[in-house]
Amino acid sequence: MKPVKKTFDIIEKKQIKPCYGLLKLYAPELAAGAKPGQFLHVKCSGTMDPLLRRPISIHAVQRSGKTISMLYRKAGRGTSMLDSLDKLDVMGPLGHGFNMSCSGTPLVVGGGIGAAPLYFLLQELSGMQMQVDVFIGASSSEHLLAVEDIKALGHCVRTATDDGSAGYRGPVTDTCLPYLNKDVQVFACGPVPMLKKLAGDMEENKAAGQFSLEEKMGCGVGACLSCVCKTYQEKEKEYTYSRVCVDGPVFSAGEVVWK
Amino acid sequence: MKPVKKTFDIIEKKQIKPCYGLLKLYAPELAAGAKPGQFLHVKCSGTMDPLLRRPISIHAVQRSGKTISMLYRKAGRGTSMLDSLDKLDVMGPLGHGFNMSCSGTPLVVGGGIGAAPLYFLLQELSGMQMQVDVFIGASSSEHLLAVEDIKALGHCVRTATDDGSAGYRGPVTDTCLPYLNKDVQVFACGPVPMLKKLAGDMEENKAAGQFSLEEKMGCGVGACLSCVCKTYQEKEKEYTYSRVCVDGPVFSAGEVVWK
Amino acid sequence: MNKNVNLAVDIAGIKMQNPVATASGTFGFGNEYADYVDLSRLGALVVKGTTLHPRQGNPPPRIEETPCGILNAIGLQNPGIETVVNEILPHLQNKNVPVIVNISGDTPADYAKLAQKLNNSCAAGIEVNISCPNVKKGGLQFGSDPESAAEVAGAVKASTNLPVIIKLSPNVSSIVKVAEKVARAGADALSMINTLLGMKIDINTMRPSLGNNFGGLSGPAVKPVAVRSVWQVYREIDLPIIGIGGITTAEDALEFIMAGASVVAVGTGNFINPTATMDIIENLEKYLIDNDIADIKDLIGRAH
Amino acid sequence: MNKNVNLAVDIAGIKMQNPVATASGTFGFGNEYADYVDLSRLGALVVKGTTLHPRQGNPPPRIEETPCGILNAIGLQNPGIETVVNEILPHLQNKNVPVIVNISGDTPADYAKLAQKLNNSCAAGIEVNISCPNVKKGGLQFGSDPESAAEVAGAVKASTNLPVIIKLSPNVSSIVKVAEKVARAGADALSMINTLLGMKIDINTMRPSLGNNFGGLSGPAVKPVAVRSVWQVYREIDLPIIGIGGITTAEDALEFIMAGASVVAVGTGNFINPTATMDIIENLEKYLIDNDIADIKDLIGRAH
Ligand SMILES: Cc1cc2nc3c(=O)[nH]c(=O)nc-3n(C[C@H](O)[C@H](O)[C@H](O)COP(=O)(O)OP(=O)(O)OC[C@H]3O[C@@H](n4cnc5c(N)ncnc54)[C@H](O)[C@@H]3O)c2cc1C
Ligand SMILES: Cc1cc2nc3c(=O)[nH]c(=O)nc-3n(C[C@H](O)[C@H](O)[C@H](O)COP(=O)(O)OP(=O)(O)OC[C@H]3O[C@@H](n4cnc5c(N)ncnc54)[C@H](O)[C@@H]3O)c2cc1C
Ligand SMILES: Cc1cc2nc3c(=O)[nH]c(=O)nc-3n(C[C@H](O)[C@H](O)[C@H](O)COP(=O)(O)O)c2cc1C
Ligand SMILES: Cc1cc2nc3c(=O)[nH]c(=O)nc-3n(C[C@H](O)[C@H](O)[C@H](O)COP(=O)(O)O)c2cc1C
Ligand code: FES
Ligand code: FES
Repeated sequence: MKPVKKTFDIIEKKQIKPCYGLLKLYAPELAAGAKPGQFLHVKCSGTMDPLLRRPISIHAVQRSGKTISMLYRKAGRGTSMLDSLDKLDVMGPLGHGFNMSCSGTPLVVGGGIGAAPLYFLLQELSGMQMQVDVFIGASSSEHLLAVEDIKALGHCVRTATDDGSAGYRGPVTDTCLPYLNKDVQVFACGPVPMLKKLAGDMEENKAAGQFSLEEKMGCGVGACLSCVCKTYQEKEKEYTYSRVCVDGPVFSAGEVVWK
Repeated sequence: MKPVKKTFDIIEKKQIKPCYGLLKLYAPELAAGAKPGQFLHVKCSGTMDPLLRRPISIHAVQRSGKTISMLYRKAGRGTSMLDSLDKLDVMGPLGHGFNMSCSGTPLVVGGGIGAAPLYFLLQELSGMQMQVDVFIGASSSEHLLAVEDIKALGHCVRTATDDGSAGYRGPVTDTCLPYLNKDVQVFACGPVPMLKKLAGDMEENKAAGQFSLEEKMGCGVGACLSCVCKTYQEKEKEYTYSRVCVDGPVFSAGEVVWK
Repeated sequence: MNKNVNLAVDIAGIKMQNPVATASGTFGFGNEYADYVDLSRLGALVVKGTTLHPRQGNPPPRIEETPCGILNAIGLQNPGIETVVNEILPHLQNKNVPVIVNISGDTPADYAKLAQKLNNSCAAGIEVNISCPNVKKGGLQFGSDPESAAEVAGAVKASTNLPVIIKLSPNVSSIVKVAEKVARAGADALSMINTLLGMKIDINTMRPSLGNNFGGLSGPAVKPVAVRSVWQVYREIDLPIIGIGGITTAEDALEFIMAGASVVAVGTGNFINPTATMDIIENLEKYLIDNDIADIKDLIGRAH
Repeated sequence: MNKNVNLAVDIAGIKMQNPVATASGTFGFGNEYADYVDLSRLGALVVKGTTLHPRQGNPPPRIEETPCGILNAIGLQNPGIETVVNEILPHLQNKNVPVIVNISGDTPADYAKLAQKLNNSCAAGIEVNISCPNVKKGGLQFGSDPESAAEVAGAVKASTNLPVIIKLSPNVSSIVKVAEKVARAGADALSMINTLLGMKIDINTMRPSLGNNFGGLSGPAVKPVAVRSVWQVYREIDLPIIGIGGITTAEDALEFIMAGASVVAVGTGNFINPTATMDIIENLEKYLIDNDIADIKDLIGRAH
C-alpha cells in the first residue's frame, strides 16, 4: 500500500516487561495493507523536543479488529514518552519488508527487541499454514520477548539468554547454528553483533536469508540519506551506502558489509 | 516565606470558561506562607519545549485544605499544556506582593485575567473583616472572571464589559472613576492600557495605590534582568529599570513610567 | 477560500506560484515525498546537492538529534551531475514545478563546469552551495571567505544563463560582507542559511557521535540565527532572498518574509511533518485572507 | 557516596572544588539564587557583566523564548565597577567561592581600567567579554576580529595580576583564529561560547520582538555549536577552557569536558532549573563513582 501520514487512536497500551511497552492502534488501512518487516515513523511528542520521528516496526496485525500493534523498548527519551499518548502521529507503512516468496524453509532468528517485527512475519507464515523453527535470544529472561505469543501461533520456539535465566545459556546464534544449511531461508532481526555472527555462520553453511537492520533516521522516505548502511552491490561490483528506510530495512544477508 | 523549588501534586483541574483553567495544588507550605500578589514560576512541560517557566499568580489559598489555586488564561503554548499535567514543578512564592498595611480604604480594580491575583487579596481583606468595592472588567462576559467568587466573600462587585454583554458597557476605569479620591488605596491588576488610564485618573484624583505588572521573565529571582519595567525612583530622582520578578510584581502606582 | 489573494512570487526570473520551496538535501529529488506532497503545488523544488562526480558520502552515523535540531553529516552523497541532468531532471519536467539544482564543488572551476552542464537541462535555476560544512576540501572555506565566495559566484555566473542563487553560510563573522561581495560578482539571488557547524559527543563511547565528527546544525533551534541573517542582508543588499532555517509552520514562514525573504524553503521541517510545505502554503493563504492582505509580496521586509 | 573521587580542577591558577561554574549574566551576583543554591558548593561564581560606569540597559522586552533556547537583549544593565568592587564583592567574600568578574568595555583602554580596578578587590579572576551582541559600540567588533580581540586581551593582561579569561564569540568565521591571537596576547584561559546573534519577529506587530531588535541566542539550542567550538579550540590552543552553552545536565557537562573543557558554566539552564548547578555537581560525582574514574581531570579532552 501507499504510505499515509495520519494520526491514529491508541486503543490499548500495555507494559510488557519493566522496560517494554505495547501499543495497539485502530488503523484499518495499515491492518489491511502493511507487510511484515515494514515500519512506522512515529512522533513521540506533540512538541519539538524530541524533534525527530522514531522508527518502530509493525509487531502484529489484527486484520479482523482492524488494529495493528507495536512492541517497543523504552530506549531513550522518545520511546519513554509513548506511554503517555492517546493518539499517535504516524507515517507508514514504510520500507521494504521481508520477501516471503523466497525459496527455502523459513528459519526465524531474533535477538532482544528484534523479536518485534518477527512476530508479524510469523503471523503471516502461520496464515500460509507454515510452522517454522524460531530462535529467540536476549541478555536475560527479562528481555526475552514475544515467546509465548509465537508459540501460540503454533511455531516451535527455542530460547537462549546470555545469563542462562531462560533457555540455553549463551548466544542465540549457537542455538540456530545446527539448522543452517543451503535449504533454509533465514529471517533475522537483532543487534549488530548477533547479525554479524549469524551472517558468518550462514555464509559458512551456504544458508541464504534476510536481515532487518536499524539506523538513525531523518525523513524515513529516502530523501535525506541519513540512515545508510554499507552494502555490496553484486551487479555493480562495488560498495555503496544504501538507505535503511527505503532500500531496507530488510536486506539480503549477503549484501550487508559489516564494520 | 523563603521560596521553594518543588513539584506539587495537582489535586483538581477545572475548565472555567472556554479559555480559562483553574489548577489546585496540594502545597501546605505555600498555603501557609504565600502573600497576595506573589506568583509561582511554573514549568509547563517536562521537555525543553517550551523552555522557560511561566509566571502565574497565586489566585486563592485554602489554608484549611493546605491547597492553593491558580487561575490561568490559555494564552499560548505553555499555558495550554497545563491541562495535561498531574504534577507541577514550581518555584515560589516569588516577588513582593501587595502591601496590605497601607493607609486608605481598599478599592480593587481588575481587568481580564488581572482578576486572578486580586481574589487572593480579597480573601485576605475578608479575613481582616473588610468589605470593599471591587470593579472587574473584561472585553466580554466570556472573559469576566472570579466575579461570583468575590461576591461570595462578601465584597461589593461592579462589572464592566467592552461589548456590554455584562454590567456596564465600557471600560472598567469608567466605573471606578467616581470612587477615586485621596482616601482610597487602589489595588489593581490588568492590561497595560487599563492600568495606564487608571494611573492618570488616580493622579488627577490624588488616589494612591498599587499595581501588579507583567513582563516576560527568565529567572524569576532577580538574576537575569530580563523582566524590567521603567520606574521613577523618587529618592534618586531618575528613571531606572526595575525587575518585575523581585522589585515587583506589585509597584506603587506613581512609580511606574508608562510608554 | 475563494477570496482572491495572490501568493505568487518571482525570484531572479523564476516564477513561483507561491513562496514555499524545499531546502536542498532534505527533499531528495522530490519523488521521495510524492506520497505526501503534490509536487506541482510547490513554489519550487530545490533538489539534493550535486557534484561533478558521483559521491559516496560520509560513513554513518550521519544524523544526530539535538535540542530542537539535528546535526547531519551526509557528505554530499549524490549520483553526480551527469546522472542528474540525463536521468533525474527529465523525469521532473512533467511535475510542473520549477526545479532548482543545488551544486557543490572543490574549486571555482568545478562550479563553472557544473553550471555549464545545467545550461541545456530543464533546471529553472542554480543554487550554489558554498557553505557545506560536511566536505573537507572546498566547501566551508568558500563560504567563510568573502573573496572566494565571490570567485565562485563569478565563475558560475560566467558559465550559465540560468538564474544564479548563492547559498550563504552562517559560520561567518559578517554574513553581510559575504553577501555584498557575492552580489557584486553577479549573483541573482541569495539563499540563507546553510547549517551551523556543530558537534555532539557520545558520552558512552567518549567519541564524537557522527561518523564525520562534525555536522551541520539545522531545524527550529537555528531559526533565530536565520531570521537575523535574512534581516541583516535585506537591509544592505538589493537581491531577493530565499529564507531557510528551522521553518515548520506558516508563522515561521511569515517571520522570514517580514524579515525580508521573498521565498522560504523548508528543510528539517519535512522530516517532522512530511506535509509541512503543503500546510504552510495553505495557512499562508488563510493568513492573507484573514488579514485582508491581497498580495504576499506586500509582506516582504515589512518588519524593517 | 563515600568512594573517593576528585572533582577539583585548577584553571589559570584559580582553584575550584569542582568544575561547575555559573555563566555571567544569568546568575546575577549570586545572592539572587541563594534560596536554591549553596553558593559555597559552586566551583566558581561568574558574576554579571560589569562596565566602567553604571548602565541602564536596553528597553524591554529583553527576553524572548525560541525553540529550546532564548534570545536576550539585556544590554549590560549593571551598577558599574565602583559599586561592584566596593559594595558587592566584599559581601561575596565570606561565601567561600572563587568569584570571577566579567567585564565589558567600549575601548581597550576601558578594559584596562576595569582590570586595574579589580586588582585590589577580592575577585579570583577576570572574564573578559569581548563578544556581547547587545551593545552597539565595542562589544561585537572586538570579538569578531582576531586583531582587536588580541588588543583587548593584551590591554587587560598588562593591567592586572589576576588570571585573565577571554570569553569568545561564536559569531566568527574561525573561532580558532581568534583563540590563537588572544592566546599569544597573554590570555590565561578561554571561555566559550557567548551567545549567537539572533532575532525574532512578532508577526502580529510585524516588528522585531525585542526592544533592541537583535538578541543573543543561548540555551540547549546552541549546545552543538558550543561543543564544536570547545573541541576545535582544544585541539589547537594550549589554554584551559571554560565550556558554556546550553548545559542543563551532568551529561551535557560531560560532553563539554570530553570535548576539552576543564570547567563548565551553566547559564540559561539556571532559569529552567534553579538547582541545575547543584544537580550537575552531584551527578558528575556519581558518574565518576559509577564508572570508576578517580579524577575528573582524566576526562578532559577524552573525545579527541
Ligand atoms: C526500521 C526500524 C525498526 C525498528 N523497530 C523497532 C521496534 O519495533 N521496537 C523498538 O523498540 N525499537 C525499534 N527500533 C529502534 C527504535 O527506533 C529506537 O529504539 C528508538 O528510535 C529510540 O528512540 P529514543 O528516543 O527512545 O532513544 P534515544 O537514544 O534518545 O534516541 C536518540 C536518537 O537516536 C535514534 N535512535 C536511537 N536508537 C536507535 C535505533 N536502534 N535505531 C534507529 N534509531 C535509533 C532515535 O530515533 C533518535 O533520533 C527500530 C529501528 C529501525 C531503524
Ligand atoms: C507576575 C505575573 C503574574 C501572572 N499571573 C498570571 C495569572 O495568574 N494567570 C494568567 O493566566 N496569567 C498570568 N500571567 C501571565 C502569564 O505569565 C502568561 O500568560 C504566560 O506566560 C503565557 O505563556 P504561554 O506559553 O501560554 O504564551 P506564549 O505567548 O506562547 O509565551 C511565550 C513567552 O512569552 C511569555 N509571556 C507571554 N505573555 C506574557 C505575559 N502576559 N506576562 C509575562 N510573560 C508572558 C511567556 O512566559 C513565554 O516566555 C502573569 C504574568 C506575570 C509576569
Ligand atoms: C540532511 C540534510 C542534508 C542537506 N544537504 C544539503 C545540500 O546538499 N546542499 C545544501 O546547500 N544544503 C544542504 N542542507 C542544508 C539545508 O538545505 C538547509 O539550508 C538547512 O538544513 C537549514 O534549514 P532547515 O533548518 O529548515 O533544515 C542539508 C540539510 C540537511 C538537514
Ligand atoms: C540573560 C543573559 C545575560 C547574559 N549576560 C552576559 C554578560 O553580561 N556577560 C557575558 O559575558 N555573557 C553574558 N551572557 C552569556 C552567557 O554567559 C553565556 O555565555 C550564554 O548564555 C551561553 O550559555 P547558556 O546557553 O548556558 O546560557 C548572558 C546570557 C543571558 C541568557
Ligand atoms: S531516513 Fe532519510 S533517507 Fe532514510
Ligand atoms: S526574570 Fe530574571 S530578573 Fe526578573
